[in-house]
Amino acid sequence: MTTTSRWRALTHHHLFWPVAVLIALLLVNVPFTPGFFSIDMTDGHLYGSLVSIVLFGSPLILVAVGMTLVIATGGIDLSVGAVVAITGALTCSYISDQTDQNTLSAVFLAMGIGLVAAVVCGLWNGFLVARMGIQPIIATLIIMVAGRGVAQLITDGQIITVNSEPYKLIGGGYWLTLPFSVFVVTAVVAVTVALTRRTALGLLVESVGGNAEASRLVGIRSTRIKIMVYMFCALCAGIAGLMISSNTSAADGNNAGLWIELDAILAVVIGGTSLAGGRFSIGGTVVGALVIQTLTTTIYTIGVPTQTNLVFKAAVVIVVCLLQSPKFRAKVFGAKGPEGPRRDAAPVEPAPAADAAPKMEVSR
Amino acid sequence: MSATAQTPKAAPRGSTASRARATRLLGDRRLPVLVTAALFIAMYVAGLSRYQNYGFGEPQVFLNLFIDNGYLLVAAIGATFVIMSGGIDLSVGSMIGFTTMFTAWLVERQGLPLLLVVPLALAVGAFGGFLMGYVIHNFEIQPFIVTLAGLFLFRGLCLVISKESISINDASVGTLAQTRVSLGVGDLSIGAVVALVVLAVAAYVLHYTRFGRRVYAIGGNEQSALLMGLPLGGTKIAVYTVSGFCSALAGLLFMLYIQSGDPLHAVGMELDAIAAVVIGGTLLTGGSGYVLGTLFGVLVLGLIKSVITFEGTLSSWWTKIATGVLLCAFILIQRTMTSRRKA
Amino acid sequence: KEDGASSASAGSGSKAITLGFSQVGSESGWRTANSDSVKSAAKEAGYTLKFSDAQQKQENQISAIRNYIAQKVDVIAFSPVVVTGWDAVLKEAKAAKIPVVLTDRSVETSDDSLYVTLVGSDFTDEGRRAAKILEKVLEKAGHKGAVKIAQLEGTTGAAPAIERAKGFKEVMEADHADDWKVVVSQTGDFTRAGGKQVMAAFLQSNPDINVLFAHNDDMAIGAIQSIEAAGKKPGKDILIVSIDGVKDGFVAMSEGKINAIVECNPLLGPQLMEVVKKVKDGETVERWIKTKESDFMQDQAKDALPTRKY
Amino acid sequence: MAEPRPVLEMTGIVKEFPGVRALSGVDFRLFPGEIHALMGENGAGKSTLIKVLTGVYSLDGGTITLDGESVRFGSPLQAQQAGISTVYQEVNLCPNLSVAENIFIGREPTRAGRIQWKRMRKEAAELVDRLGLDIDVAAPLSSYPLAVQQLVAIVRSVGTVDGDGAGLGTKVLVLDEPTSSLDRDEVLELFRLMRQLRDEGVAILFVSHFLDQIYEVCDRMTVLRNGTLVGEHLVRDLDQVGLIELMIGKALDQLEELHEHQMRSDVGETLVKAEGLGRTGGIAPFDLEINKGEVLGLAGLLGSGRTELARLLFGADQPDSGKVTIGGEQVSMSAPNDAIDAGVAFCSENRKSEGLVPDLTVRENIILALQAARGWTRPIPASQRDELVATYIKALDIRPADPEARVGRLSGGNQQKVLLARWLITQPKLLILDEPTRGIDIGAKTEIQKLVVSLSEDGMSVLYIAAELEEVLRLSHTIGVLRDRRLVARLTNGPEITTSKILETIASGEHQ
Ligand SMILES: Nc1ncnc2c1ncn2[C@@H]1O[C@H](COP(=O)(O)OP(=O)(O)OP(=O)(O)O)[C@@H](O)[C@H]1O
Ligand SMILES: Nc1ncnc2c1ncn2[C@@H]1O[C@H](COP(=O)(O)OP(=O)(O)OP(=O)(O)O)[C@@H](O)[C@H]1O
Ligand SMILES: [Mg+2]
Ligand SMILES: [Mg+2]
Repeated sequence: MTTTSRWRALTHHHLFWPVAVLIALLLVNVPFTPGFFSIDMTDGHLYGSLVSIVLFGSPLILVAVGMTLVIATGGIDLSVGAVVAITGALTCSYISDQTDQNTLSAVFLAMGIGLVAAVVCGLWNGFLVARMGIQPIIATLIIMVAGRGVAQLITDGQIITVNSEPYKLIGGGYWLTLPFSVFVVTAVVAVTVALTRRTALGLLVESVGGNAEASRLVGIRSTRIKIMVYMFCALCAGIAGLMISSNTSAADGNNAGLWIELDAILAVVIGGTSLAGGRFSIGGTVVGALVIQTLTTTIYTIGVPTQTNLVFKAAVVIVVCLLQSPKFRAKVFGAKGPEGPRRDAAPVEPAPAADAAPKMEVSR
Repeated sequence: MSATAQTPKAAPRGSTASRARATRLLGDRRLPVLVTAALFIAMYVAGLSRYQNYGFGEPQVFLNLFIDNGYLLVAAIGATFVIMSGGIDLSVGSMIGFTTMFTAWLVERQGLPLLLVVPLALAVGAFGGFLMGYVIHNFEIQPFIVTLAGLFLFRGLCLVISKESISINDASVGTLAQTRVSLGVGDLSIGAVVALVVLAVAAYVLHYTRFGRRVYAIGGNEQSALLMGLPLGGTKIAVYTVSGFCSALAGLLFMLYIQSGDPLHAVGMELDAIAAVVIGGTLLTGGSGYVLGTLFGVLVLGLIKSVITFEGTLSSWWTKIATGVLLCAFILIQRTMTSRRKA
Repeated sequence: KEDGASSASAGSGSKAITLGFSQVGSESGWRTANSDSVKSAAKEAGYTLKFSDAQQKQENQISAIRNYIAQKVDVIAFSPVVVTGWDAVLKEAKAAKIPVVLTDRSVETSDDSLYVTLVGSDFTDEGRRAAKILEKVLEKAGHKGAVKIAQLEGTTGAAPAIERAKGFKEVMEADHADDWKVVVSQTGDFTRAGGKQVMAAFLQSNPDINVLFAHNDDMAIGAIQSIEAAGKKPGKDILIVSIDGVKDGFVAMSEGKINAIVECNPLLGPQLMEVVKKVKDGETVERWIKTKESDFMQDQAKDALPTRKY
Repeated sequence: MAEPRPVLEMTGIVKEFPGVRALSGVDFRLFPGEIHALMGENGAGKSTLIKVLTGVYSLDGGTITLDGESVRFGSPLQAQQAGISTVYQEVNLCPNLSVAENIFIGREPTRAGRIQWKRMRKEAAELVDRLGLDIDVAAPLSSYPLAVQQLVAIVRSVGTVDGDGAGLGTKVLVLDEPTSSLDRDEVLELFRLMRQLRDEGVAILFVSHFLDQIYEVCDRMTVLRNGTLVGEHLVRDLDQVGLIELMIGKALDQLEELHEHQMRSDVGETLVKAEGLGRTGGIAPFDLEINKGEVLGLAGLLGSGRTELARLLFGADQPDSGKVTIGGEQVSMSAPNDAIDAGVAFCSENRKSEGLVPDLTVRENIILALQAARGWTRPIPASQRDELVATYIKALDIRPADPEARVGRLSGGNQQKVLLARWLITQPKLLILDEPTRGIDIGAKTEIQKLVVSLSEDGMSVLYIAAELEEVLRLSHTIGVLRDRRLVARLTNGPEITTSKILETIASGEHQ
């Protein structure tokens, strides 16, 4: 294979542009923070900017991974932020009621309670969307509004602080010198990939999102699948909620996970999944979430004045999206984008490289 | 090849017309709007019986729904256009906030006359919408993302103008804000009147102009609309321009309503607008719905708010929970009432 | 029918005062403590309290106030979400002859008669007090040389964030123009998570920071965790001053991790009820009734801790 | 016919898709006042040529000359404005709008910018009437079956040509497989219209896989094979055999025709029994029995309820009355799953909206039904799956023979084959085929019909619906006749049954 064709294949990979943007963003930091890429050993764990990006980005990755599946079915879940808050609130309020907050069993029980609550929220969302046929934005808006109220009800509007070493581990602790959250995220992503690509779930989800009526007529039990997916999404949000509250050892019913749904959706889209449903890419979502977290960190480190944070963020989002758009690339760089019908097939052509997307199915 | 014999015509379909009428009634697209309207009235009556001793029954309380939600109505009408065309606009809230800030800054800090600032603000809003539409159409980027960038951008620009809120002391703004149009039983503010006019214009545009029908067509099936030779790009861009314009107008009404510009005004209002549109029976997938439904959607949201204020004893989180529960109850009832029809 | 309405409310208690109170929201523990204080004080005083939460939206607050006017409450009190834009609704209240009391912060109006009084503190002053107390902290720590300050701001655009920063800057520019410098300043959204994340980034880009000024305790608490993760000692390597005085802040201070806290007291319920009574009875009250607040240094933390209620 | 200057001339047209060269240097010309057939197998490039012409796809090479002027359209709108009116292969209308609006959108009658709804409905009703259609033009398009939608699309494009002054000066009318779901009556009506337009000087480009139709109306034809031009001929110069040979590129003898009728030889035991099954607004309650290994064909005019009947048997719509037993057990029929579990498969006539998932690959689309039946926890082992897919791609000659190709990118006929493969793979007891040969070229059509015969010989029952009566007649053991959404007769196939006999039955509507 010639180098040019290899290069072509590379640029046509569906992760090429998200990864390129991620790298570019990381590089932007270097002039401002010379030691940006350095990683030291501090107090027996790794320490450095890259480590904090992963550490602080973990909850977002989790939420976005769950969101990816929901979006693949053609839905959307606005309630994840509220679920984050509820889970954290329940777990922390249970732990803080214990006399000995360090007992493992109590911590596990607390986390169990929190996650069950999250899954119940997901079940409710799934029920409304799949069973009642309510439009996802509205169905999940209900928990988005009421859920935060519930979280505040649980915490009594206060921040609940816990002093539990084992609980602190999930979101703020280190294991084998790495942030423990890295392991959690890896595990969840691995489980998700296995669940969707080693079983037929991924195919069925994409089918439901790609053409709901056709899926019904081939006998896919889309109600069940949708409910499952919303439950899974809520579970991911729940784990993220544990992480966020564990990270600061406190549950903040008011602010935990505020607006995380928008960042998660953004991550999913940057990762190349179309909001219209259908094809999805978990790998893309992980990269997308890292892009957003890096962007946040960059804003903090390069000294953007607070009032221009959002303008900066908007600019980056626009640039990322434009770069991902084959039409834009064709117009600006004159390169011939992956040729396709101008508007053929699916109503919304899942952006760019989807054509050349490597198949993520079970087989090679 | 079939026999060349002339095939017999199907016997006159006697029942066709009546059957078609029956299915039309059941599958009527107006049904969701009617249901929303009916539920709104039911809710209002329920409120009446519960809070009648607190003055809920006064006509002015009803009119206040329009006064207090006029700006939301205008924003939601813009959102209706976008949603009807199968898109979505998340920049509404930011655009409103930006407009309040922009006008306040121009009027108060730069001393420009209101007469100049108002068209300027509307033009800026429309232009913002135009830009988003342009990007969405020409680079084929999903509207959700483009308008999300718009959300960040306009909110950011608010803060760039000033981090602090700017109060508007301009006399003409004050007069405008306090002008009331009397209706006999009560009165309406300028904002409410403007909103109702916008509603009427929008209804006319959507139902009696080619542009309006194109919006429906695109929402029904974008690909087909293109193949049918409709100006897809122009319409899409126009729709976002309309939304931008409506958001800016809503921003002006909002500014009249609270006479100040603040960088944190109208945070999250896009969700209110979208919720109002959807509650009003418009499908987020586009192509189906009525702008009149949006009015009822807005009124329902407003009524939920008033009911909660009248209840008056709810603590902060119960307010949120109650809002969610009322919303949920409403949607579920609406859904069961409209889902009688078969696909 | 109007008679019916008014007689009904009159009948229900000609003595009990009906107070309409519109709260900003429930965005923080501070705010919740504030709401609780108002509610319990109203109960104690035997008032009928109409409480509403504006969820940080001015329009909600305005419509709440309109509703109170329609309900003909005796007194309206509210903590304004923003300073500007109240003229119209306050004029309506005035026209309906319902007195208005502000709590927590003031508003800008064209006409001073639109509200009777303000019960609350002053954010700008808190900023100033924070700067003053930082002087003491530096002195106590025996700090020499340049003071490189990292500032954790509140939510961008929110009044406490703007005014606290303003007050702090005022003192800094007046008294310490050459030795103090705010090297980084970024918003932490008043949250622990925000404080932690932003501080982690600060420590990377400006490892030589030696003072942290946080606009509230929660951000300081988050930042402390980042400082510790970076292997530094909060309260020693980096001196910390914050505002609010929530319980967890005092806990951190008693552990030596925060050097000083400027109190911003949310418990103004009882004061408010007194004022409401006076206003209802037509007595004259001061234009600005300041809440009782103090500043705490590390050595006072242990003693003050048990008294913290929220 | 004298040969004036061609109104449309396309030379050296090249169109490439990633991995596929759909058109390589095709020349095509169209004269005013002729009906010109564009012929070729599935995937030959017919639709692509049309879409390149009307600006749906961008051109990779070649020139287009319209009326002597070089043109290149950026969008269908521009093509339309330049006088090219098109009906695309898949019905491309807006299902949410009313029939009248679908006909008029973009050129609604207005007065002072205000749409005149009354006038529009009236004119639409007249236009629809001219094609012999009796439908409510105010009803949403989605309430009509595909065939009606296809007619509406034709009315729309034709409406631009004639009709009162609203005609936009159409010079070229392009019809890509407009007749795929139409029955004889509608086809004749369409042809009458086409001839009329031709005589008015309009140039018509017509695509169809029905050779008879080509020979009936066309004057000239251009044949494509694999994206290349094979030749341009006057219809009268080339006989059917010659044409087919040109299209497939080999001698015809490999393409044997199925001629004899299927006779009902052995009567298997009853497989499916429907009693009083019906749905208001859909189809009147009917009784039906299908035996094991039997092919039951449905005959009826457009909109007679064939599709409705099939959907009820499959549980795609919920019946209001009646019950269904399959293999002796009663099936609840509340959702397609129940029917599928009982061994029923349903290949919908509307492959675009009810069949395929365009974003998924050929392989994924093929295994979808099987996978759905197995549930998500039991994926089909990769090797087994690939083998199955490869077998069916080969058996049905799906082109390109790439299991990784996205289905949305396949030509219409090949999409239809994918849909068929999906259900064949599940080896159902009863296979419902609703217009399975829609849009399929003549070679593949024969293959599919052979397949049906062999399946039934292997014991599978088939419910067969086709627009072409001959097809039904040729394949079925038994023929159910529908009229006005009522099953009116049930005929056992035999030598005495002819198309005219069936048509008579339909006309008399006598009850069984
Ligand atoms: N959007 C596309 N992307 C990639 N390949 C395409 C696309 N559209 C068509 N093709 C390919 O181009 C070739 C020609 O397809 P086309 O639709 O023109 O065939 P056709 O002659 O109309 O066939 P049919 O009779 O089945 O409708 C096919 O191989 C098809 O797979
Ligand atoms: N000419 C017509 N007039 C009125 N209604 C019609 C007509 N043609 C079809 N319909 C519609 O036909 C539907 C039932 O048709 P169905 O799809 O079962 O017919 P079909 O025999 O399968 O026809 P097709 O050949 O179109 O598939 C009804 O919903 C009815 O509205
Ligand atoms: Mg074709
Ligand atoms: Mg049919």
